Amino acid sequence: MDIIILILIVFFAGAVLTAFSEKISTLVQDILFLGTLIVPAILFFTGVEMNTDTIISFNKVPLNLGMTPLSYYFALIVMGLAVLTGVYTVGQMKGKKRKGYFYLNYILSIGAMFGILMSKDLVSFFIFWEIMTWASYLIVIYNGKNVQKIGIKYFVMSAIGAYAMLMAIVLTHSLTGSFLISDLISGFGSWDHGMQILIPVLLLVGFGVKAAIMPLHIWAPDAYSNSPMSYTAIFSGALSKMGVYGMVIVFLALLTKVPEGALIRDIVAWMAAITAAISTLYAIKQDDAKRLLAFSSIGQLGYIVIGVAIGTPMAMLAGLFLAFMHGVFKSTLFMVVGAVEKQTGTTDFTEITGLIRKMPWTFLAALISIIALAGIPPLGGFVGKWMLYESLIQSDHFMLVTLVFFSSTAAFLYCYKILFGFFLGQEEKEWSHVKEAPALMVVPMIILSIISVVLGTFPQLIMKPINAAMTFYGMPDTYGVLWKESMLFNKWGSDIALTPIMYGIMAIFIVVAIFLFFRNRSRTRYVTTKDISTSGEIPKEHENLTFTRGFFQPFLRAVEPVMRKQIDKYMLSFAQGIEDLFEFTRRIYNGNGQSYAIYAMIFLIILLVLGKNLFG
Amino acid sequence: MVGSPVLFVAIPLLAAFIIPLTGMMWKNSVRVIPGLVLAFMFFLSISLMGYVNEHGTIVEVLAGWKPPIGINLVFSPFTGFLTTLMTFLGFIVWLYSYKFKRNVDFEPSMKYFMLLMLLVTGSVGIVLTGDIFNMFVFIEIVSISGYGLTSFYTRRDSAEAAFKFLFMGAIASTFLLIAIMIIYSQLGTLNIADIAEKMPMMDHKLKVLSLVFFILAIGVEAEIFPLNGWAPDVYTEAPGPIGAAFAGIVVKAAIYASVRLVYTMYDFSGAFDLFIIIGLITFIMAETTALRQDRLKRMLAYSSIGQMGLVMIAFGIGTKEGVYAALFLMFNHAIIKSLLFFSGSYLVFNKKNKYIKHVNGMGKYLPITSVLFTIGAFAIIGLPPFAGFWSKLAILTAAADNKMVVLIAVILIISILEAVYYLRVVNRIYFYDKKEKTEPKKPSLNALVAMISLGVIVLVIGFYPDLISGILDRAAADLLDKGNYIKDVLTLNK
Amino acid sequence: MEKYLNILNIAIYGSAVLLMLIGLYGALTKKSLIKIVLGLSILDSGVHLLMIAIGYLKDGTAPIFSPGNEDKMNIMVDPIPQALVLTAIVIGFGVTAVALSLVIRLYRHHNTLRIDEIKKLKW
Amino acid sequence: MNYIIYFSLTVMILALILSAIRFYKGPSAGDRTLALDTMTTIGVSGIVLLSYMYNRYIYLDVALVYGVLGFIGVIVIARYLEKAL
Amino acid sequence: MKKVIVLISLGILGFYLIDIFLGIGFGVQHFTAGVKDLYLSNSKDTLKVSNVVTAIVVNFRGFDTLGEVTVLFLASTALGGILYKKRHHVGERSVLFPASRVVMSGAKLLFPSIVLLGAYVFIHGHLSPGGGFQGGTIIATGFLLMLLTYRNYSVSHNRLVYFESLAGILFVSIGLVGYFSKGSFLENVLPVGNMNELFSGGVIGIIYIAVGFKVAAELTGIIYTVLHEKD
Amino acid sequence: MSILEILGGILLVIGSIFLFLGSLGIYRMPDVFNRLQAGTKASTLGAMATILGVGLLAPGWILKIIIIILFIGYSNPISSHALARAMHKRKAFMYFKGEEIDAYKEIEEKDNTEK
Amino acid sequence: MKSDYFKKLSFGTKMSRFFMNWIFLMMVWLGFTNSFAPQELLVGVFLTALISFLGIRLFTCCDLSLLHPVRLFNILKFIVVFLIALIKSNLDVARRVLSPSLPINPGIVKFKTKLTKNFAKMVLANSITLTPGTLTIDIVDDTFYIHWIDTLTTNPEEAFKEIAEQFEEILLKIF
Ligand code: NA
Ligand code: NA
Repeated sequence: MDIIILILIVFFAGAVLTAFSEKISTLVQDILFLGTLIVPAILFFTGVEMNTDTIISFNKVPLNLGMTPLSYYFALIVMGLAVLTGVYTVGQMKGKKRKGYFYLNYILSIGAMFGILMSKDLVSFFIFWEIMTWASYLIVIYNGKNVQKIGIKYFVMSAIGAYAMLMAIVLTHSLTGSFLISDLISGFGSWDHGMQILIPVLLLVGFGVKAAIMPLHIWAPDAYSNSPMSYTAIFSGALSKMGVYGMVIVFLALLTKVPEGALIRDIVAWMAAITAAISTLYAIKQDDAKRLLAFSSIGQLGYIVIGVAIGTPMAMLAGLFLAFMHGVFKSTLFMVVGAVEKQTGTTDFTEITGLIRKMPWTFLAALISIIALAGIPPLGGFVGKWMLYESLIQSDHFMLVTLVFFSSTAAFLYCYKILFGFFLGQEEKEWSHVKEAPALMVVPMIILSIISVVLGTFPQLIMKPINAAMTFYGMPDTYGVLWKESMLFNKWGSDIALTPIMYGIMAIFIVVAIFLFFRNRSRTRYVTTKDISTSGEIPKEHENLTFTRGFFQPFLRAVEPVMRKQIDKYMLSFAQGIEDLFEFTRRIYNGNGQSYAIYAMIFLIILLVLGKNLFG
Repeated sequence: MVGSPVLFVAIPLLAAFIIPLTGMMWKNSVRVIPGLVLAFMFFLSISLMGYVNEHGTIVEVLAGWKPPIGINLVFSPFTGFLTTLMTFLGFIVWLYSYKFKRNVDFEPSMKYFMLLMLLVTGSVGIVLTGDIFNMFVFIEIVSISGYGLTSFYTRRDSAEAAFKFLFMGAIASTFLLIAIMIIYSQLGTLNIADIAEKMPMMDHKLKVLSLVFFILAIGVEAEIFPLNGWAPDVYTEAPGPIGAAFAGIVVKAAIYASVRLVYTMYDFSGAFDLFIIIGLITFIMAETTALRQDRLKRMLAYSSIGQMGLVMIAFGIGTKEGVYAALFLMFNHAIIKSLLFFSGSYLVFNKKNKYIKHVNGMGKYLPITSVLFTIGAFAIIGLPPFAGFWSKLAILTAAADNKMVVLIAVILIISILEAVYYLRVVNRIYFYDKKEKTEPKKPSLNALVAMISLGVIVLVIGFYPDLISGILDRAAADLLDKGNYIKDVLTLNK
Repeated sequence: MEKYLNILNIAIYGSAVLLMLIGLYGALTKKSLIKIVLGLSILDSGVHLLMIAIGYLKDGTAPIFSPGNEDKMNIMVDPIPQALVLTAIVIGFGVTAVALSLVIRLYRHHNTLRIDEIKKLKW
Repeated sequence: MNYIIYFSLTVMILALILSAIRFYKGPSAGDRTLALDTMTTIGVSGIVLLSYMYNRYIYLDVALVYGVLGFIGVIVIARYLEKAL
Repeated sequence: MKKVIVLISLGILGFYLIDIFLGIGFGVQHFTAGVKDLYLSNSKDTLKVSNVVTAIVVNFRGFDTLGEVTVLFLASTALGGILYKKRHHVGERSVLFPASRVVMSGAKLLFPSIVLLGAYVFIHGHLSPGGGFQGGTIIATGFLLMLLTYRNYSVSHNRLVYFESLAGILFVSIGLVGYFSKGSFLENVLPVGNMNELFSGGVIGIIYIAVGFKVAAELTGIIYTVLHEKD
Repeated sequence: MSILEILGGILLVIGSIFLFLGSLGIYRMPDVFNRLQAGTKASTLGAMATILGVGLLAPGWILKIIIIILFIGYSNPISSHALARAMHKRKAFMYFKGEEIDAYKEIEEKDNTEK
Repeated sequence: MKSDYFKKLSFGTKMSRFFMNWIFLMMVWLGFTNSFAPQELLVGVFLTALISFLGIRLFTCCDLSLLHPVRLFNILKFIVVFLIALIKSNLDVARRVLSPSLPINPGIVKFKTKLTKNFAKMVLANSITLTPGTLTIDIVDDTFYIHWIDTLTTNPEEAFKEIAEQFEEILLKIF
């Protein structure tokens, strides 16, 4: 049996078994769950070969499976994250209700993502895409809060995307007579002009939803923050990358063949940049770690999409690299939040302070991930961002680069907020009982942190697969070339010189951090928040005076005009308007049988009068 | 050949006449016999399907008179497919309602099962008959069974629903008769194949007007907008399984009739466009109305109407792919909508008004039923890998092949609404707290078996659509081959 | 034009169509359920008349080969519409009976016969 | 002989017209029923006469059945008028 | 408003209908190759049935008639279901409004003759303009007369069921006998006899007798149900 | 012309005239009861005579003709009576030349008190 | 009615009624078929026997004793009297209807009858209805209420003499 099918079978059978094993015992269930994630990963890393074709042909529409270099690259992200997050999940979900339901959908979405990546035709792509969607939907509504609003919003946006994609798929089929992606790519150049625009745009809408590009992003903040963090790690780290994956194909393989491609590129890039900027501002505003990270994710995805959309070799490289990095560090951060939530029961910055000594490993993971996120050298985020800036400058997108730089800088603010809100500051009696998260949760975080560090130092580890992916879709082989030609490295001469510098910076940083840590520890004076008095007023009992509240107020006031216009409010009121319209039209069914008969007569008259025209 | 198409009518009628007698001796027989008959019909249709696949269409002559003198029954890949579907569903509906609430009362339960059996028989008759007036008779059999079944619960507002149905049905049958008589006056025959052959001889104006009357008449049963005012009421007030029977059997028969008219009897190409227009309006109106429902069965009813609109659209596309898609949609709709009606009925079982909110939190109390409902909901909105996806893909592909871009867009946009209202229910099932004090009713074993078998079909077809795609292909080809139909009937390929 | 001047044409078809229209008018506008049902059966009668009229043959006789009439085949009116109308009448009767019983039920349930007061099921 | 038949038929039609006027004028339901009943009786006679005219014995059956149904119809209406239904 | 719409619609509809049917014309036959002549000649020569309408109703299009019988059966079944109530008791109303003694006695004498007339009509369905439906209706009106005049006269429900069922079974069975012995449902299996004799037309007479019984039983059942509705 | 035909013709004429007179009575009489009086007698005799006339003209049909005549003679008075009774119970308008003569009233009053 | 229905009938009575009914219906059948063809007779004999048998309790007015020659003679006599009255009555109607002044003096009178059998009362009532100027409105027990187009008297005995005496005499001999 083909290895890809085997993996899929393991996934889907495992999902069902895991769900049903709830009745047997929790331990069995957990083992099954992990096994279902680990076995496919092992199979994948050991057995799947590039460019093999597998056809599941028992369907009228045969499903073609196989791996391309691009999908291999994304599969690395998915499979890796799946295993690590899976371990974390077992820790986090311990003792929770409806584990079977959660595990089932978790595995199904991972399996579906794998399926998406392995799909060589649009139908199987779409099938797995939809399985991924509904499985993640079921997880988004898992905790039962605001189900109708958040869940439906997520699903509707997903459906808009999916159906746009489906429309593109059936149109493609009508044009090429085949569902194969390779036929789409090879036939694309010869289609009529309208279709050459329509189909990529439809596909981009489809992928844009998952990549949370404005204005298709409105589902993301709620969906990310509403799912259990162990899944949000996947959501943000892997699932959103499926959109990126699709976009890469569209931009690389399709839009290069039409003259309007450039315009579409710029539009998408601009939308992504605006997404990045605005969601960064929103992130800053949040007092809840989940929502903060959710907005942060949207912003980061914006960078990635900018890179992919601009589509020069450098930009594409930057986008794909950032995609990997983002998967690593953002998952870690969500895991951190999940760990904090598990141990304290909340994720509100204004309630939690000073966990640094209670949860040191978690803190360490958070610190490293934040450094990576903020794009501070020497970690991976820096490399990616640098390449992005450079590619934008090279391709004369100066306004874009300004915007990206602005939001990147602003990102420092929220990074600080996470670090400070949870871990720094004074320790509260309320949290004195808090302990470090269980090993099952900590270990994956640490492993991911290590990956962050390693990739900052050895980015070429993943540059190679990226290059393979890009050349597969017709880009020139630029492995190592871009690297060497970049301004950053030209300045210092070569990448060999870079490494010691990075290590040096890192070493200094660590030393300072340790120093500060121990110094703070010896000097810490324990007071409660109630001790703070403000301008002589005695605060009342219920007033929360933690200074993490209202962080960055002046800054937020400055950017307020930008943030007041909320797209999702417009969209919601639009949806409400539509529902009101339907509320009105359904009154045609007024309950009076006679009216119905009169409708029938009118219908008859219309047909009689128009009959000759209708039937020719 | 094992059996013959006439048994589809003869055996149920014989049973219907026997049941009152056996009921006097053995009360349970009034429930058992209809079940046996429905099962027999199902197996008969399967065995005939096997025969038809090998030897081609069966044309059964009645009373020894060859067409066009006598009435004939046509069991072809197309009609056979529909017959199989209907009889299967009929049996499942019977199975589901075997332990019916009113079974304590002998008389009502006898009437229920008898009417159900005849509803199926009538629908099968509509599909099999090769005679237009005979089709009228079967339509009336279906209608009257429908009136009786709708008004089954005397405490509900069922009489209101049944009256509306009857009102529309009576007007419809009037115009059906007029249409038939116009055709007869011009062609002197009632045999569909004969009519099809002679149709070019008919005056064009009369041709158009008779088709208009046909459309009005059959449109009522086919639930097209604006003739479907009765339908949501009937679905709401009839016993749950009957909603399934309507959606899965009766409407199918009506759609068959309209398709037979347009594909076989008449020779207008414009009629196909009319199909698309009517189907589209029906689809849009029904799905948007469904979005705003607060009663579960009513929502399912509008959804069902919408699906039928989609079927009409698919038939209107007119190509083989279109017909294939339409048949696939019909199959899926029959199975899935029945599943939804079945499981939905239990989710709101003991509630008076059957509001959607009554399903709140049922996931905990009725886990299997809830899962089945969820599977049904996912399938009907066309999520892969459930069965509904394949039919949706088929219709979209068929539309795309004809460059109907706007049509595709509209279908997909409306599908989003469909997804919304189904998910709202699913969300309520799993994530809301149950507020009502009344104990949810656990489905009886027979109901559970019926529901699960439907659920299994949904999943199996979802993963393995080839199971029926061959049958659908042959059926589509059969429908499109008008000349062959005429030849089969008039030269008696037996 | 000629067809409009033929008196017999107009008398027969006119009265049948008029009957239909009267029935329809009653069914569509009268408020009382009874009158609606009555309207429907008038509509039915109109159609039955139409059907019979279609089968009529000028100077035709009943299609019965009773003694002394065995050779009148070519002047016999068309028996098919008669057979059909027989079926249609019986079916119409069945429907009317069911309709009336529903009216009784509705009256029992709502205590009124006005159709515009019986619309609990709507929207 | 034909003249006699035509005469009879003409007189019957006149009688039918008079009854029809009564049917139209009423004023009570009883008057209308009575008019209808008389019309039935005339109708039965008319059908019998016509069956002789066309020399079709089988039409006598029609007359007989028509008479029976007319009679029962009147009884039904009478019972209805007594409010005994 | 509503009336205006209806009137306009009906006006247009009326125009179209008149136009259609005046075009068709009264007393003219448009088709040349219709089934009419086939029916007439086959009825006369093959079936030896005098009344061609009966030949059509019972034999050529006997399947329709089976459906029609079913419709009536359904109507009475549905009606019973619609008006079903749990308890049946004899009403007091009837006592208040006894029919006139004259009518009672008159009905009593007339009733057997009406039944006989009904039977005559359906037995001679193939010879005269009668038939099962007409005969059945006559018998049912006989019962109507009885039920109206004797309000506490009750028709045995079981007996109705027996008649109804047996007649229906007879009809279908004759059809099935045709199917099994001659290969075609409802095909005639008996000798056709001579034209215009009582015993002619093969199974047609038997079927029409069955239909007559069935219709009579069903209509009586319907009448009975409706009349006793208020009790 | 045979004697039967002559007799039949005469009966036809007489019968149809009586049918006409019956209808005229229905048309002219002032109240429903008097109309019934006129209608019953004249139309019954008229119908019987007409039909018998046909029977004489076509002697082969005589048995069936007799049945029809007997039926009319039997049923018409019954239906008239039933109608008269019903109309009286409904308190239909009753014409009196002078004072009211209505012996049947006592029964109806008794009925009313019983209710 | 009811009492009659539930009364235990002796076998003899049953048979007598049955045969009377059979004969009567057979005559009706002959009328319907208008034929003495053996097939028709055969079917008729069976059919009428069946109907007579089924209606043995209910639908019989009389038994075989009706066929006693004396009674038959009286029946014949009654028919003659009746026909004369009928013709008279029609002439009376004609006179009234045709005269422009419409000479009527209607009213409702009552009288008592000596007849006991319901059927006999019915025949009397019908006869009255068809004879000059009278119309039976109702029979309550043994009292007849008659609408009289030209009320000559309101006295029951006198009214009886005017209206019913000639029929009742014969009817008493028949039943
Ligand atoms: Na009279
Ligand atoms: Na009469």
